[in-house]
Amino acid sequence: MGEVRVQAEAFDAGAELNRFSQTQDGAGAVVSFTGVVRDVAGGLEAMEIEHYPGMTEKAIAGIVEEAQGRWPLTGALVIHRHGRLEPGAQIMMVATASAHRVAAFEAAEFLMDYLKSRAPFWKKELTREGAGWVAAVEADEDALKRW
Amino acid sequence: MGEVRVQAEAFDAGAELNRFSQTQDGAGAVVSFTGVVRDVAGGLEAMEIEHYPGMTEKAIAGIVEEAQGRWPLTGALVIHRHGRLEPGAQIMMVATASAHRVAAFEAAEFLMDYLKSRAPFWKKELTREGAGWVAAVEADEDALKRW
Amino acid sequence: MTVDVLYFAWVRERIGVPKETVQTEAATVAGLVEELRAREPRYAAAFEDVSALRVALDQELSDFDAPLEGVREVAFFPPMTGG
Amino acid sequence: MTVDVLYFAWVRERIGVPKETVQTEAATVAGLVEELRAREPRYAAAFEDVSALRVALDQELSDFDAPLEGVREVAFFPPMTGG
Repeated sequence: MGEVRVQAEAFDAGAELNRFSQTQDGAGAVVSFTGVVRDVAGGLEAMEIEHYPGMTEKAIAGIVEEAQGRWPLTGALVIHRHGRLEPGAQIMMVATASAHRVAAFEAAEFLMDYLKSRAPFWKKELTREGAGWVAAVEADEDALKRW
Repeated sequence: MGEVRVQAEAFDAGAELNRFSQTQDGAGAVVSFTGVVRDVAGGLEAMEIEHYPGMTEKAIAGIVEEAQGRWPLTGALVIHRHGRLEPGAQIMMVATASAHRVAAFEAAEFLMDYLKSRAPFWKKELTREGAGWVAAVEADEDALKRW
Repeated sequence: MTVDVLYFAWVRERIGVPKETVQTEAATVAGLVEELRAREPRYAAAFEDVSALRVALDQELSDFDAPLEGVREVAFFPPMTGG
Repeated sequence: MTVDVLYFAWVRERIGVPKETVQTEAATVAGLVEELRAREPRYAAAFEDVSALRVALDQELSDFDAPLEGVREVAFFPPMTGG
């Protein structure tokens, strides 16, 4: 019911959404989220995403299982890339499906909030001026209190 | 920035999501919602969706404009079908994009809540036993109070 | 004055036509509803409980107290069920 | 006892290796951190402020008070920034 993929390769969000939707019997609502590399300050050459092989898959599977316990989902999908990504590239996506829209929306937001702060990924920004690790944002940690 | 389509024809949610995402400069977050015809009680042969040509497009455009005023969106897309739809068919989709995930999620939920109760569509269920109009649900009207 | 009156969903089914042109002296939507109700039983049936109905004037949601002056198109329908 | 110690992100960069095997007598994660800090300045730099760090034991998030007994893999890293 839950599918987790951690990969260096690009993915096709639209194709993944269609494939996911087609397997969700009884779902009336499908929600997707796609995260994209943004060049916030200007001058970003690439984002490098490091992760903890082995733990990453387990941590995400645990978050997906938690979501499935909280909401009556027909399924959930998480794809997260690692390695070097250029501005505009898709970093990750989440899809959730449920009989009703509120459950699908809430579960997708829950997955995103937990992936931000509880899945072992670290982002490094490579700019013309040098490289720097992206600091965790307090608002992302605070977002977990909602659930 | 806002695109609204009211149509009888089926649409390809994945292809629409990809096309939409590719035009969202500066977006770090893209959220989509797809609504699917569910055979809740069993025996549903088709759903017939009636609408108010002319008003429908204007009402949805007004809802999209309201969302764009409330959240800093790079864009929003609404597709809504009318006519005869079989169980499993996609009725409608919404996509929103923004720099940040919270804005994209909230705007998508706002659009869905308003489309449910403020866009002039009416659903009729055709079953083996006969046909009946789907009644508006109080919870859907209540959902608007959140915004 | 003359207005186009549109009906949707079960209101349309009860009245039996999707659209008609109506000659009215009513000052408000509520007045127009009274005139229609008095016509025939199928109108009385459709407008039996206006709290179950919604109205749009020239394709904008409105209410039953609204004045009719200058309005070209009036639509009656049950609460919407989109999405 | 012997544990594999993994470092990620800037912790890895400060210490200079992604992984090493460490011989330790420490009873807790905090004890292990003390031993590492005492080794060399690069460790002292990486572990300067443990409130800025997170720890996983055998690939499960844990905390610095946790006992090390039976643990095979300890990982130190900054707060995660996924999504």
